[in-house]
Amino acid sequence: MMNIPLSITTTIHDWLFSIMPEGAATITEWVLIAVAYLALFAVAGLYLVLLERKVAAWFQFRLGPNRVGPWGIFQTIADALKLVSKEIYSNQKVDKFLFNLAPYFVIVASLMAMAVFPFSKQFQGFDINIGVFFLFAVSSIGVIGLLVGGWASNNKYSLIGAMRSGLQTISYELSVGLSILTMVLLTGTLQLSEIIEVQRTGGWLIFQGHIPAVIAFMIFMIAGTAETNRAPFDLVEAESELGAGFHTEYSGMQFAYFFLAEFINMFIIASIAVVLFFGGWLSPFGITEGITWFPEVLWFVIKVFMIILLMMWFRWTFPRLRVDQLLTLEWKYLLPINMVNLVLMAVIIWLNFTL
Amino acid sequence: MSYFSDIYNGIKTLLTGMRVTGGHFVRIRSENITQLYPDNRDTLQMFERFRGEVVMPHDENNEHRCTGCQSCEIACPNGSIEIIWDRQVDPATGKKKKMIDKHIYHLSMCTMCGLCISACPTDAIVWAQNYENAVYDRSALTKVLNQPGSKLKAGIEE
Amino acid sequence: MEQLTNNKIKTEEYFINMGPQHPAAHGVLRLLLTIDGEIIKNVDPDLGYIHRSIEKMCERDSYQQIVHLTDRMDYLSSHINNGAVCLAVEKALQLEVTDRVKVIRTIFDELTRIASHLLWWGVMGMDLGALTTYFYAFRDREMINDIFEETCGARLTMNYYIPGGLMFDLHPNFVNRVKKFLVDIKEHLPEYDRLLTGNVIFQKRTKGIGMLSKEDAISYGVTGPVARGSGVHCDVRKTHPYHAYDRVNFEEALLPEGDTFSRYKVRIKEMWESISIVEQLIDNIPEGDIKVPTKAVIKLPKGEFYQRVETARGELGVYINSTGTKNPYRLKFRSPGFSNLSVLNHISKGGKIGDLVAIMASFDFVIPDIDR
Amino acid sequence: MENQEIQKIVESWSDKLEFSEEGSEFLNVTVPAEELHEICLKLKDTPELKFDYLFCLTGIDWGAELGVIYHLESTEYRHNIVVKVKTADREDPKLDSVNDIWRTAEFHEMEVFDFFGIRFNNHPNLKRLFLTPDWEGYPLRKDYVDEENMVIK
Repeated sequence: MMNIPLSITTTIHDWLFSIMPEGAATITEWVLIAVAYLALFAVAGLYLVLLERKVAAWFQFRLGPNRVGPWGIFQTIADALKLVSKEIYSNQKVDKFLFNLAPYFVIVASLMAMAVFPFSKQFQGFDINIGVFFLFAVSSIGVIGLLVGGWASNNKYSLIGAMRSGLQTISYELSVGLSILTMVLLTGTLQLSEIIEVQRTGGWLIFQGHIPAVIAFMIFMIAGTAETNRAPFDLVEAESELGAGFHTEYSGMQFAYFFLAEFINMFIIASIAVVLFFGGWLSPFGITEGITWFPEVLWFVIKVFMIILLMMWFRWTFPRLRVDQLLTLEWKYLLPINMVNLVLMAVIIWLNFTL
Repeated sequence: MSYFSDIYNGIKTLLTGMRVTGGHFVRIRSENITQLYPDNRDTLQMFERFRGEVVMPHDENNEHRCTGCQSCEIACPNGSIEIIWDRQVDPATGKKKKMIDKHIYHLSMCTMCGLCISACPTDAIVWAQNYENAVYDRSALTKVLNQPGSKLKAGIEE
Repeated sequence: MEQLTNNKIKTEEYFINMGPQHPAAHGVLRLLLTIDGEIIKNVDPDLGYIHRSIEKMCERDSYQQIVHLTDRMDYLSSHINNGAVCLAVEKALQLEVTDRVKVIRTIFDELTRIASHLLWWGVMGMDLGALTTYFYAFRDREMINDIFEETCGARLTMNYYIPGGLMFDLHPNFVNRVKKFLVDIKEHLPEYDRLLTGNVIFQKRTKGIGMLSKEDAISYGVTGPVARGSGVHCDVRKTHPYHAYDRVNFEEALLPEGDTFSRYKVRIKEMWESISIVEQLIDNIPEGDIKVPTKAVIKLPKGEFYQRVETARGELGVYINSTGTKNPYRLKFRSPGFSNLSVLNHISKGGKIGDLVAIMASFDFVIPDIDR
Repeated sequence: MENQEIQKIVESWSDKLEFSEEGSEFLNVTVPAEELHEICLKLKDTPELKFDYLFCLTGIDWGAELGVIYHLESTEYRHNIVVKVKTADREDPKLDSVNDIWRTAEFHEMEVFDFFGIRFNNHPNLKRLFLTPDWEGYPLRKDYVDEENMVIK
């Protein structure tokens, strides 16, 4: 018996090819997939915002949104509707073209990364053999959007925010890259589906690689939080210093794009962590291995939410770093440790000490 | 060596902080302090001394205790009390005496300092615990405290 | 070196307006910053966005009415401000208030100080990016506000002290509520320490930032926890005791470092000292009258009267110049925030924007107090 | 140090000083405007006095003349003195700034300038601190009238 999502897609696939010529059907299918992904991520983004607000409230003795719908579950949808209906306003002296371009850069970069995720064995948009590489490359395009937006806003606060974001992303890209590299050393492949296959037999990579893998995970979480510009690394926005940073001048849906992109980026980072360290859609100890009807995507989502919860926990606990401390942390601590860790991992694999 | 102890101590303090917030996160059901305000209107009880607005209590015969001495008007720092008074013939004694016509209170100018109430020699005005003072029109905040047709309670002036 | 100085890249200093609408300005403080990249070159405060000419209004008001204006200055220590005017008037009239009044005033002053410091603690965390602290602090501050509301009827602008005593007596629940609060706060403060004080990021952000030397602190007229963080012995409660401070045991929180972190520690320590003062007094509030009768129209004798009190932010001075009428001829409030603000430029030069925010948080500005 | 001892020390510096303790808890000394800076410097630098803390600087309008009152304290000995200075010129009052002696005076003098219009010589940044730069008149002077904004009771 096939997985339920897959059987639906197969049905649609067959139906499309039966009523259209081959070329048109393929294009229609692409469009359908794109629309499905877009819808999925709009909803995921919105509900991540809601989750963030709920979690923040629970850390702070509050209830969080509870007015729109039961337990406030429609709150962010209402917010999104409000933002859509708002006027897109900009001040007179902005660089119109770049100003309008920036949000799309950010959101497109986030959405592109989504394409390669293996949500389950069958549910993967695009399984290329350099998957990790692609993810990593695409997710760092977003920063161009921030830089452009901050520059085009013609606001000094935005500019400071944009410059900070550039500096932050360039620095922390290294750590993210190196910690991913450490894990790739263990798997021997860049293809995401294969990385998960490796874990099916040998256990999750964080257990396989034990000490260096745990260190790599910690570094990945720190650097990943910095990549997404979230507290304690939210210098880009730093509301007590810069007002709202690079998106000070944005309003309406353009602002919403920046906002959603932040949450989707968080989803991306969490997904990479799940694929690289926690076995992707594999169930823990293979408990649902034999149950064919069980949607494996659920395991993936649960794991991703756990990681996201961890990132939210960081955000609502720690103060923000200062700009020079941010760089000190990267260049004096994370990077050297990462290098040593990489060598350590290589030695462990060489001596066959993996579990 | 201090490099590694820095890392160790840093991570330790961060985890301590996370334990504090995490502890409250899991105990949210018993610890939350949110008041669901418009929903709990019926049960929400202000403290008896809460300074909501100045009112003039009237008894069942529509009688108040204000003699029109204007102590409150003088005591008020913002001019939020205006008393319009008149000399009228008191039906009981047949003498002319000071009676209030209107005791006007501008809630919009009131700073809730309570000087008028402590200045009042006959306890004619008191605090009410009404806390929902928002209105759509500013003129609604100008109130006449004595009810129409009300008169002074007998025996207050002595 | 020659090449480095002659290279083509030119950097330029630029101005940014921090405020009057800025999240870290705690109100409507406007700072004109001259910045080179992220480095602050000059800070020029521009005030008056919430100036209400309280000193001019005092010249037309009676002495009872002046008290309620002081609520609107430093609204976080309104009891203490009220006390300053009342004490000045009582000093001029040579009026001795009863022991009960003195003790009650001391308890209220200290509760106000705890409430103010709690709010500061929350805001300090928030300015540095740890948003959760704000809600933790407000949970406890709410308890103090309830105590105040039950007795005084107000939560922020109290107007509870009047020249000659208190407006009304304590509420019967007061003592129990305070005791319950003391139990709670003693549980919560160590938790706050674990959450923020020990945090490595917080320490990196505050240690060695905004150094203020003892000499500068005195010369700039800095008072309160800011000066005590630089080791200046300036607690008015110790140097010129008023209310019942001469009969309680407490330690003046003094730390010599002079950086943002030591100012932070001073305030935390002050909260503990305030708790201990309240504990010493709460069980033995003497019986007695709550006010000494004064005339309905208070006329001060001719002369000049000066009263200093220690608010949560520092030394508040009330200077009354009376010509013997029912209004003061000239009344000046020496507000702690105003003098503390004058040192901001001196100590934040050379720091980054993030440092300026941390320094401002550690100064605990209340803008209506600066502007009056 | 007792007020008499302080008075004895200060008296020896100039013969134009007037002392008074009437109606005040502090020792008051009225200083002629031209000697203000010199006397203040001596008050701070004399080792027995050491008035290093200017805790209040008040501008005042005495009707005929404008003046400034300096409340000084020594953080070491905890004794106080009040220095008063007057200027009869209401059109263009000028006094010496003491901001080089006590740095806190810089802001307080700006405030006095803003409300009383007293200009301080050698002040680094004399500007209208609270009011807008184009504000007319000096509001805390007794002869200031503003029919729109002032409510006289």
